[in-house]
Amino acid sequence: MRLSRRIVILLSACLIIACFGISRIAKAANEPYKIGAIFSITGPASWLGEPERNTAKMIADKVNAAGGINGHPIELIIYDTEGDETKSVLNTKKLIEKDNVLAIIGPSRSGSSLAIIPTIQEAQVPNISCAASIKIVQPVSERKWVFKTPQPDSFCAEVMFEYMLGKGITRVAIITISDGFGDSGRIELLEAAKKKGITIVADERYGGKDTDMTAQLTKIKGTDAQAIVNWSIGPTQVIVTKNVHQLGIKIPLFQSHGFGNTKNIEQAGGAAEGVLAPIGRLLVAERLPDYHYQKKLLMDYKNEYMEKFGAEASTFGGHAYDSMYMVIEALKAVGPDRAKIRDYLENMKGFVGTAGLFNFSPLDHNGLTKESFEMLKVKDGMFVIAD
Amino acid sequence: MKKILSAYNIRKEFGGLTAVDKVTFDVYEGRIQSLIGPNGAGKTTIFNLVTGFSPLTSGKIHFRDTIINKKSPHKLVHMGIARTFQNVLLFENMTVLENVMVGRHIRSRCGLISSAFKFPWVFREERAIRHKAMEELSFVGLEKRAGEKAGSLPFGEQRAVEVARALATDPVLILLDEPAAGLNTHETQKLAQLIKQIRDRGITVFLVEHDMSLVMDISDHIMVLNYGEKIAEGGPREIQNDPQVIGAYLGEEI
Amino acid sequence: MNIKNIFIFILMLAAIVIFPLFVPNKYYISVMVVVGFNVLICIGLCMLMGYAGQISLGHAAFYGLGAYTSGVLCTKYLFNPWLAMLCGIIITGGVAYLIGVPSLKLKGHYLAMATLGFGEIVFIAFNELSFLTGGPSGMTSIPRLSLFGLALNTDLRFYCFTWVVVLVTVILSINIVNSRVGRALLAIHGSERAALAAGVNVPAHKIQIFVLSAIYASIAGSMYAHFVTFISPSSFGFMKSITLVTMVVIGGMSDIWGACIGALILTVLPEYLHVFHDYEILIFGVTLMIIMILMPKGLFVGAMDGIEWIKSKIFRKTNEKDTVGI
Amino acid sequence: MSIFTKILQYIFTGLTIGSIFAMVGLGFNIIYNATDIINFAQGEFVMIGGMVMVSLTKGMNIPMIPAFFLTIIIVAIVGILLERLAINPLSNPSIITIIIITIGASIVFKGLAMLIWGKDTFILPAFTGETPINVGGAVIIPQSIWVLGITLLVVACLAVFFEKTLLGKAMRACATNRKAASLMGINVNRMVMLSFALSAAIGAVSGVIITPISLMDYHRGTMLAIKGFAAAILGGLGSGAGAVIAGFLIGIMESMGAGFISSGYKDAIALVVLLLVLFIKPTGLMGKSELR
Repeated sequence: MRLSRRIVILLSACLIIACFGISRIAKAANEPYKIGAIFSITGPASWLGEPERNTAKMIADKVNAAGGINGHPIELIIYDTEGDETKSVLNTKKLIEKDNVLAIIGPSRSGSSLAIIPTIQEAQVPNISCAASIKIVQPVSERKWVFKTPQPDSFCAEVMFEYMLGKGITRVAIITISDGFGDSGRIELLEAAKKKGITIVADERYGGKDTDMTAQLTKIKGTDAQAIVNWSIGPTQVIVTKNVHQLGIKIPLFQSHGFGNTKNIEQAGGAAEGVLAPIGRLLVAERLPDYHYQKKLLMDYKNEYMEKFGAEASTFGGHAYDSMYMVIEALKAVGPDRAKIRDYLENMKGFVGTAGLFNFSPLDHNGLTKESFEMLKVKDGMFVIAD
Repeated sequence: MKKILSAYNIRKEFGGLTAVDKVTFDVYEGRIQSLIGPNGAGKTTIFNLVTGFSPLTSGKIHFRDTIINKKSPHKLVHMGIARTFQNVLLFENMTVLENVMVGRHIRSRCGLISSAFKFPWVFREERAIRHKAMEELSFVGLEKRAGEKAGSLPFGEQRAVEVARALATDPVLILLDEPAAGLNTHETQKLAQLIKQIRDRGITVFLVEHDMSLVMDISDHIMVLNYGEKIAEGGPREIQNDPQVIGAYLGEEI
Repeated sequence: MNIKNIFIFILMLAAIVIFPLFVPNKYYISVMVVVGFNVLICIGLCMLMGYAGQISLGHAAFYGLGAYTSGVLCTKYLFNPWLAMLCGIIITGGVAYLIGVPSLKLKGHYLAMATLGFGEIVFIAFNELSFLTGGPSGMTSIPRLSLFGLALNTDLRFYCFTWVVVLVTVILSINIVNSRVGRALLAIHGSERAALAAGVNVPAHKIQIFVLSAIYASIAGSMYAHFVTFISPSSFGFMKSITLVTMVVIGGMSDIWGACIGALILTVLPEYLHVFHDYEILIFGVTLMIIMILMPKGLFVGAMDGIEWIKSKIFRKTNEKDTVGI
Repeated sequence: MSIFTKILQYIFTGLTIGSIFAMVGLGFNIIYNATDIINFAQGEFVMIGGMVMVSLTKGMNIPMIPAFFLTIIIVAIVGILLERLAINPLSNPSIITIIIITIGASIVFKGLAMLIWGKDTFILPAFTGETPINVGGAVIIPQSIWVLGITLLVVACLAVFFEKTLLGKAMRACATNRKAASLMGINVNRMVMLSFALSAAIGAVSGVIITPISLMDYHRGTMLAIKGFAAAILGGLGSGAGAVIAGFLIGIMESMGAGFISSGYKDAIALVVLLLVLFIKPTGLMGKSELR
């Protein structure tokens, strides 16, 4: 009786596993160019990895459908880091040693990105990170093989404070998430504040799985702050936004560039009204003038993504978009050679991407300027360019 | 005769309920001394107090010349007090021999580090432990069962293993908590033999038992407990004729 | 060591020597290095859980303490890595002692919660003490180890180093569990009251093995820090503790070899589950549950029982007792 | 802002988050009482509750109230399935085996939720608007009142159920002595199944009421399980009242800790208190001693 039930469970499990196994059929191709990617597709930062993976896949399919790079199809190999550093390092090694890829894009998170740098440097494989922290590409002397596409946190902090100064705001409360992203943001905020002459009157933190930040915000409410800056990615941004609204805090709320997803506005409901955030132009592509150098590219990406996945594109996917096309361009120019790809990337100038205009140099492996950010404001449930 | 254990005015409360109330008694060396009384009289509680398994509320217990009120059980074993349990507590996942070998723990010294590196004296000590454990097993007549899992033995033999384990600690005083419970007549007879043999080895036996014929048969001295208080004390004959004891046991067979 | 242990040990030794010769690419060497770390922790955890019967849902904290002590001392105070590793052992052992003394008085689920809570507190400390630990972004450029002037800078060298450590640990641990101390631990697992009555100093032995298992985890942590050269708190959180316990239980916690096999399987399994993409988590969970339902004592013990069962079928021994876990 | 207002605000916040810890802790206790099992998938019931409610109201446009009850039924069925497929086949499992199995179950639920609902975060509209209510300078949002009220209602219903109804008494009998209960003609097997259904249902209720405040994604369950477990242990296993009080206590300690000491260490503060309580009283605030 007991035995038979256990056998049934065992058999059904085997069946499930077998079904999945069969559905995988390998396809052979003519000298493909192998590009590796590691994103945090599952786990606590899956909202980053998901659009990144989708975008990378979409581009690979598109290029392959158009005949590949100089006739060579792209073979895109994607691994999931689950947001975990050990897995990131192992997956990087796997891409380099097992799959023998020409370049690696990702990971999604700053922590993972920093973790894989020693491996990347040692194996000498070009890597274009999709994570924010500026530490990933600095100092360049120790980051010879590492590039990154997202705007650095320091720009975000500076753009924010410059905007505030323009509005006469000098006393600011900051509230950050305690993970790699928030931590890096917090450091940049404190530094930029010093540089720009802004006083930080409160410095609060919260955990990535917290469901209520009222306590921290109550503390902030008791200060004489003229503005609040929240620095996080994911659902916590929405909760902070709602809590600020609920507590009846009237001073403006600034969010980091992690706010770059229209879903956030939708979920925060009315509370998001008036929220300010420096973000890449992807979210306001429709409202850019036609002559803007990014307009066509952004609109194309947005429409394609919507068509293929039925969801709004986010700036995170955009980082993967930029990384992919950079590698593709390099491959087109110099062919399958890791060192040559790196050299090509380092000297790439005037590359138009979703984040802005990239001008790499041996001293700058990010290549963006503050211009790549636009201060956006939520108005009537949409992002508009703030005045 | 020398006192080996003496309790003075010991008292135990469990959340306001008095289980043992101001009991004073002595156990003399080289005897079989029994503690009897109706169910719930506080016999096992006294055993737990003596062996350090539960702390006294008040009073004093001397073992030879030392006050042992606050000593932990393993220290008392080291001093020479061993015990068995009413409902037999064996390490069922270990073999019979291993069970008895655990009893040698307190008389051996090899620690974590010497065990890990298997220094030569570890082998020597281990051999001695095994030898002594086998001796105790044959003493209780179970040398043939040494390799079997303790949990698979019949109940009577499990009890014997427990006694062997207690003996392996080299005790001077052994406390047996209802050793005859659950045994048949034949087994009880063997047990009586065994207890006498233990005494003949020079080990004092302190016994809690319900089987009156066994108690009367082997005891040198008997103490009677009722509702946590000592009501009588003396040789088997005296006790059998004590009106207070008969009163306490009214309804129960003596 | 008895014949079974010697046999399995030789098998393991052979596998470790042969593996790098036939491995298709270097990547699998680094996977095996990580397997080595997990095996190391799981051996300690197995002695704690399987032998002494004490649960711990906070062992990732000890792993992290080892890693962070090495990381901090080597990068901030420029210690020699070996000295830092030793400091890690001392600090972790000390912390384990301090938390173990009150915690190990607790039983069952209460002990589980206490260790879980301790693990979380340490995890929060890693995040918050950013002046030391670099906070949530972690710390980079931890130096590599070198042994007798030979830098352990390739995966293969680190592989050899790791597995030598593991093999030595295995021998020591098997000696321990088959000794007077191991017997005492099993006794505690069986019945604490009976162990006390037999003269076993129960609290001291529990603490001792708790500290020892913490030290194993600390060594693994230090090695991890020097291998990956980057550490951040997220590698040492609650989920890591759970994974470690799962490894030990799935492998079979009543045997050191079970813990080793559990660590191997649960580290390597995700590599293969990868082909299932988004179904990976689901299949992983289902696999866990099925193993536990079918073989509650774990794979190794289950397999051993299976071998016994087959033997008894072949030789038609008189005792027809059903020893199989199913 | 006066210190009084601040304290009041922290208490409101603490009670709101504490309600959920209390509910999860209560769920732990119901199963524990009937079976001696700690079900680490308890947090997943909350997550599934929230997600199912989102699907029913937003995807299928079912009105709030019927959707609410439908959600409870669906999640209760999930609970029954868990018990029948994973717990029932075991004979005499150890604590640790059960912990691994229920953790395995929580991984499975997480994986399924990811496949069904994707990786996005979802939200439900508040039951009665979002306009905050001002109390002595502090604000409380209507949804918090709902959360608190429903938590207390659930506690009251459970108390009545266990004290007054035959079924509840039978379940309690199982808790005290399984063998005796089965000798009395109580179907222990069915009681165990019922306890899973009941605690899953409570999980579903908390999922539905908390989603408008804290949002919900497939990844949320683990943390809730840890906090709920902490509440159950702090209160003392087996004591429903203990779990509820402990849940509120943890919530308030967290919000006070974040407000007055350090927001980074707020979880640590609650945990340190928990550890200290255990070290002084090894069976929690209101617990009886645990067998084993």
